[in-house]
Amino acid sequence: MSVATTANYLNAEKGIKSWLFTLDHKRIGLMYLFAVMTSFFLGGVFALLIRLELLHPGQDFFTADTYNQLFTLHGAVMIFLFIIPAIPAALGNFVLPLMLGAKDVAFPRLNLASFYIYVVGALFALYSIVAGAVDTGWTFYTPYSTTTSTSVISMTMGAFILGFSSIFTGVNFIATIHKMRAPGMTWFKMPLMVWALYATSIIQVLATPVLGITLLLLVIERTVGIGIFDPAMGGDPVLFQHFFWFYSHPAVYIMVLPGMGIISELVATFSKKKIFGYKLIAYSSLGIALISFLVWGHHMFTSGQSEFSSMVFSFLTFFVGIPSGIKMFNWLATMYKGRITFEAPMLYTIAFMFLFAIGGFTGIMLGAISIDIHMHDTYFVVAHFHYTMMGGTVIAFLGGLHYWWPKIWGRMYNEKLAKVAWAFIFVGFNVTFFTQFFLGSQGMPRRYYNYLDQYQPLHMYSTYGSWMLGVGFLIMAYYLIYSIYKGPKAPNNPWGALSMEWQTTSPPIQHNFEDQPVLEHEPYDYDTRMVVNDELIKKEDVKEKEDINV
Amino acid sequence: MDPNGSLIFPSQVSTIAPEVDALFDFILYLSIIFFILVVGGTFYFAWKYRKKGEDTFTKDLSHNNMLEVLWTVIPTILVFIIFVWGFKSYMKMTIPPDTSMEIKVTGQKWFWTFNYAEGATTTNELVVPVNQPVRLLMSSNDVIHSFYVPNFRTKMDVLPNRYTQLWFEATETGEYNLFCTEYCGKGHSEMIGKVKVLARADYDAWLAGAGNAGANMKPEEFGAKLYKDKACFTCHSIDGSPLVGPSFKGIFGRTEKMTDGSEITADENYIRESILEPQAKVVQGFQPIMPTYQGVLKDEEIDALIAYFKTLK
Amino acid sequence: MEQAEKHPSYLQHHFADMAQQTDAAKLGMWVFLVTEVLLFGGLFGFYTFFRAWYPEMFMEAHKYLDVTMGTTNTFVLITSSLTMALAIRAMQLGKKKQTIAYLAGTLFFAAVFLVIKYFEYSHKFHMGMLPGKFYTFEGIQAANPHIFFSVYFTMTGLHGIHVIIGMIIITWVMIRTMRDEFSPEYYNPIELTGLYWHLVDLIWIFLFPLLYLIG
Amino acid sequence: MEQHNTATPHVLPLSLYFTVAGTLFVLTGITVAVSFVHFGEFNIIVAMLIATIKASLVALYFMHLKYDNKLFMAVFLSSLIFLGLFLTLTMTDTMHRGDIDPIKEHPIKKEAIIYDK
Ligand code: HEA
Ligand code: HEA
Ligand code: HEC
Ligand code: CUA
Ligand SMILES: [Cu+2]
Repeated sequence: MSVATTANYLNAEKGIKSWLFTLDHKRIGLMYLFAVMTSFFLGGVFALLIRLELLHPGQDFFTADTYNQLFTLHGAVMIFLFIIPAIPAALGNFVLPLMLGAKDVAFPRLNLASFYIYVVGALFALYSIVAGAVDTGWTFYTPYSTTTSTSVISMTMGAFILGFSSIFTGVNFIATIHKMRAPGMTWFKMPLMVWALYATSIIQVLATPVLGITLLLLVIERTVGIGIFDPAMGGDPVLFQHFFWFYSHPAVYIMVLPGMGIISELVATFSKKKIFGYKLIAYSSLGIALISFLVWGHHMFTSGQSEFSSMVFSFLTFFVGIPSGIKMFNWLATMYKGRITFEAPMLYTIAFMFLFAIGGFTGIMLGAISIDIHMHDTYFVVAHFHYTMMGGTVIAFLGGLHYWWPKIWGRMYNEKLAKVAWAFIFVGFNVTFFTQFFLGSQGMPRRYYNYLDQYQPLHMYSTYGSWMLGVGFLIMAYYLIYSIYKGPKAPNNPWGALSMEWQTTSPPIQHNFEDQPVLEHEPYDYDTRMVVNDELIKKEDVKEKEDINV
Repeated sequence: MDPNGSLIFPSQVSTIAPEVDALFDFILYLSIIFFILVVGGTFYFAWKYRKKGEDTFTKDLSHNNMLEVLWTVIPTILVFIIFVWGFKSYMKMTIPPDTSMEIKVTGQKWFWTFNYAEGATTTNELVVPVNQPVRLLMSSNDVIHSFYVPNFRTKMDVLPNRYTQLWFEATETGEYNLFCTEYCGKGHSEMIGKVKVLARADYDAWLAGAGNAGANMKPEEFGAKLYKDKACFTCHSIDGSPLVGPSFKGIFGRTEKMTDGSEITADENYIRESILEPQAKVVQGFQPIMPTYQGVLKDEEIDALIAYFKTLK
Repeated sequence: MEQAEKHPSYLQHHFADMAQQTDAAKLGMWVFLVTEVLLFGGLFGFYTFFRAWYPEMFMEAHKYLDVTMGTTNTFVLITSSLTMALAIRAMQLGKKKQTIAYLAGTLFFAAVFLVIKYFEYSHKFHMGMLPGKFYTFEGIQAANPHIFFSVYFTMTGLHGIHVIIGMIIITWVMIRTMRDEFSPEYYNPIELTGLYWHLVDLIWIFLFPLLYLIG
Repeated sequence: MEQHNTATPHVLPLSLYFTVAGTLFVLTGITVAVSFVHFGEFNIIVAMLIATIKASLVALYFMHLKYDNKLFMAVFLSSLIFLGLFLTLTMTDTMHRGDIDPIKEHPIKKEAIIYDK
């Protein structure tokens, strides 16, 4: 599979066992990558089926029950199986120790365990498809979820188990970042991706247990009938929503923060410029993580929670916009007077700026209570969260995937096809979801398999867009898989980046670095450092040369 | 799309709608400005500073306090304005005026029932006078539903065992869509109705007639109307195909097996019981999920339904 | 692996020295304890909200919990915490026999705790004070007393599960101690087990007054 | 990197452990005793106060927080802070439902359906 004649982590040990029992963070990261990509395609197929049914009003391909199961599975697979582990557990696992100049994460065995816990959780979730599929929506609202006859328990148990996988990744990363940094790498010399993963881990650790207990109680409620959430039993269904969103709002930042970390890396690397406002970006990650715990009630403005509560939550919601804005402005400023090139990762960066801005602004609209009353549970919300999750996180994930692809496999992908796929995805995405803003504001409720005729044209365009997306992803799947086998050999540092993961070979050797690396320059010192053809050029050394000047 | 509405919103039919739309427009314009600034800036820089020749070192521009303060403070001020504005309209939406008339709303799988103080009861059709504040006192009989009228820009969840309220004042006569927007299972997308806004006089006339609707109809015709109006059709077909519930085709006089093993022939009493106490005897092969129509259907309405069933051979 | 010569066997290859390894492990454990606190936190939330909604019911229902047994169990659990701490201390001083004895003591007290809990539970079951829809007891007048027992059983139940898990881990480190795997230089697993066990104690310290003493 | 201070174990004197355990016993006794006296609302405050003192003793001495890396203390406290935030913010709802319209404060039917039989 691998190119290099020298030993690396891919060919150092052979055989299926050497993968299944590996403690190497790179291999575990790859296994995660395989798992989350499979989940993404599975979720994507569900999405295409949803869109297919919505092409025309009335019942076309699926019954109401099947449709309800489809969007539940789409949501649950995309959230729990794909997007939460996507960046931290797959890409993060691979690059974090490399970026820190460490040999591995702090607890390699826990790392492997969390992968297998993920697998077990995934099996539970998949089992629920066979055992009569779930139809509650990914939000599992009671009392519907406690009364429906579908296999809610296996899906909730699956999500519960997946939660532990996520917790262990978080624990592992926190310890790794605190204790495993290379000599010389102080907190403010870490790459911003590491800061982002750190903030993400904090959320994972603090929020996920509450989801765990919530789902556990849901299971107990269904089996034993303890009645805490069931109004017929003296319980309160709105309480369930508080518990659920206390996790699930911070969870959306579990999704997007690592994405923002990737963007910070990409924007500096492809602008060859020192990142602008390093500290502010680092702090804003922590800021977002903190504030994200205070705003969950904005999902419940119409739920019957107290008016006072709505006021508090609406107020707090807006403060997430500030650190997010800070990041966007800083990325923009980083590009200023840079030397920008347009390989696929940079294209994804630009797409991210475009799409996440729309997602973010519509988030602000939803945060204003009076507007949310109208928009809640319509396609406006659906469009908002696809712009943030797909347009933000998934796009950043794809950017990161292309960026580290040569490091992971030691092979280059086909840049031309990558640009074509990018174009399909970017255009297809906007066609699919921009239309949904209009659908939503016109009043089209979500989770409807059948709708009034007046919404038909927009739904149709949305469906066409989803096909474009499908084509884009097929092209991508093709050239990425092709490159693993036949791609040209990648240099150690194809993008001329300065962070530590590029200072080892592509693919990295088994324990990452020959010797313990020591931080010699900061990750974004593009004003004094430059890498050309794997060769580090220092400004001090080239002063005399005329063509390389400032 | 609503022909009277704008590209973005359906037409404004309540007193609160213009206010919601105004705030939306405000944020929309702000967003466009910031979008041009950030994303336009991205495109501009990407083009302007694209790599033009040899590799070079770049400038050390790593921060600028003035700028950083600016892009922290300005958005903070703006979101503060948005918050206050949004909250003010929200309070207006929340507190009904004292002059409101009250209608009791019940949501259940998968239809709406409206009970008027004057005694009228309607299903899936809310009839209100124009320019009159109306307060809806809502609750659900099973899971959570949500009452949503896009033209009014108003929405509220309907919870089991708890009251929630919602008020509006319609400003134009006409017929408007009413959706259930909280996912409630199989019939969620069918749980839609109409809000009919009538001129005062028409409303009074309607109210007077609503009490004895069907008075000048043949019982089986009235029954057929009730079959549609009271949403029986969401679960029962008349063509013999079983939906959520058994078909009404040939129901009268049919002999059926119950889940407890007994056999019952559907006569007047049994049908009446099935409607008022559906869980008492459950037909084999079906879930006991039919809602009770106790308080929704009057005696003569049930009689009409039975008359109608008799015609379904 | 490749530099095995200068690495003691218990130092994993990816750490530079013992201090780094121990500190990382402890940090990891503390972060994990945070997740435990929040897991229980959800249940404490239920307690809080429902108590605020039904104060009289809580007041009345809590009288049916056995304060004597609860108090005894508190003493038992504190004692087990003490023996756990002493086990670690003994290993710090290299006293293997003492360590084993103290760990055995901890296990013993944990078992006593569970036995007492068993009697409490079976008494409740017998009286029909079961959670949720199985509740049949008729002695409590205030509305919805079954909620109190739902809260009681989920909280003490989850705590009980933690006690059982703790016992399994303690048994495991005890076996490893017997196999001479630990020394004053390396006793990290015992220390982490201790942290976990103390947390189980800590949670009980809050459960006890909330459930038994103030209703 | 943070300074490492675990190279040699920090052995605490036996007497300290016994003092702490003794104090915990005494406090348990006090809290049980106090519960039989009725201070009304005050009872819960006293009980929680004592529980907090007990918990702090366990954490500081048995769990060595007092002597270990201060980072651990911060980590542990963060869990309590976030739990506090969760409870407080949820109570902005549960305690204020009737603020505008009292009819929304209570369930329609007080008793659960399991008592209907
Ligand atoms: C990655 C995921 C992600 C992200 C990042 C966000 C980000 C935000 N979201 Fe979103 N959201 C979801 C995923 C996400 N969301 C999901 C999944 C749901 C629905 C779940 C369901 O019901 O199934 C949802 C639903 C949702 C709702 C509830 C809607 C409803 O159901 O009624 C609300 C309401 O406030 C909201 C708000 C916000 C806000 C304010 C942000 C902010 O963080 C955005 C901040 C960013 C910006 C504002 C842009 C950049 C800023 C500038 C350029 C500065 C200038 C800005 C200003 C002047 C304002 N979101
Ligand atoms: C990470 C999160 C994520 C992602 C990436 C997506 C991606 C997509 N989503 Fe999804 N979505 C959610 C999370 C996500 N979604 C959630 C949480 C909900 C709410 C669920 C609920 O209400 O409970 C939701 C709901 C939701 C709805 C609303 C359903 C409803 O309310 O009735 C719709 C409708 O259009 C939709 C569409 C899509 C589409 C078209 C994509 C596309 O972007 C998908 C693109 C991917 C592919 C196209 C797959 C790859 C390509 C192939 C496999 C091609 C080969 C195959 C063939 C051609 C057959 N999603
Ligand atoms: C939510 C779905 C639903 C709605 C709405 C509904 N039903 Fe039913 N109904 C059922 C189900 C399911 C059954 C079969 C189980 C049972 O007997 O309870 C049933 C059974 C019946 C029966 C007995 C049928 C038989 O074959 O024995 C009658 C009569 C009936 N319904 C009348 C009505 C009438 C009249 C209405 C409207 C006014 C109505 N139902 C609305 C679900 C529904
Ligand atoms: Cu009722 Cu959806
Ligand atoms: Cu949110």
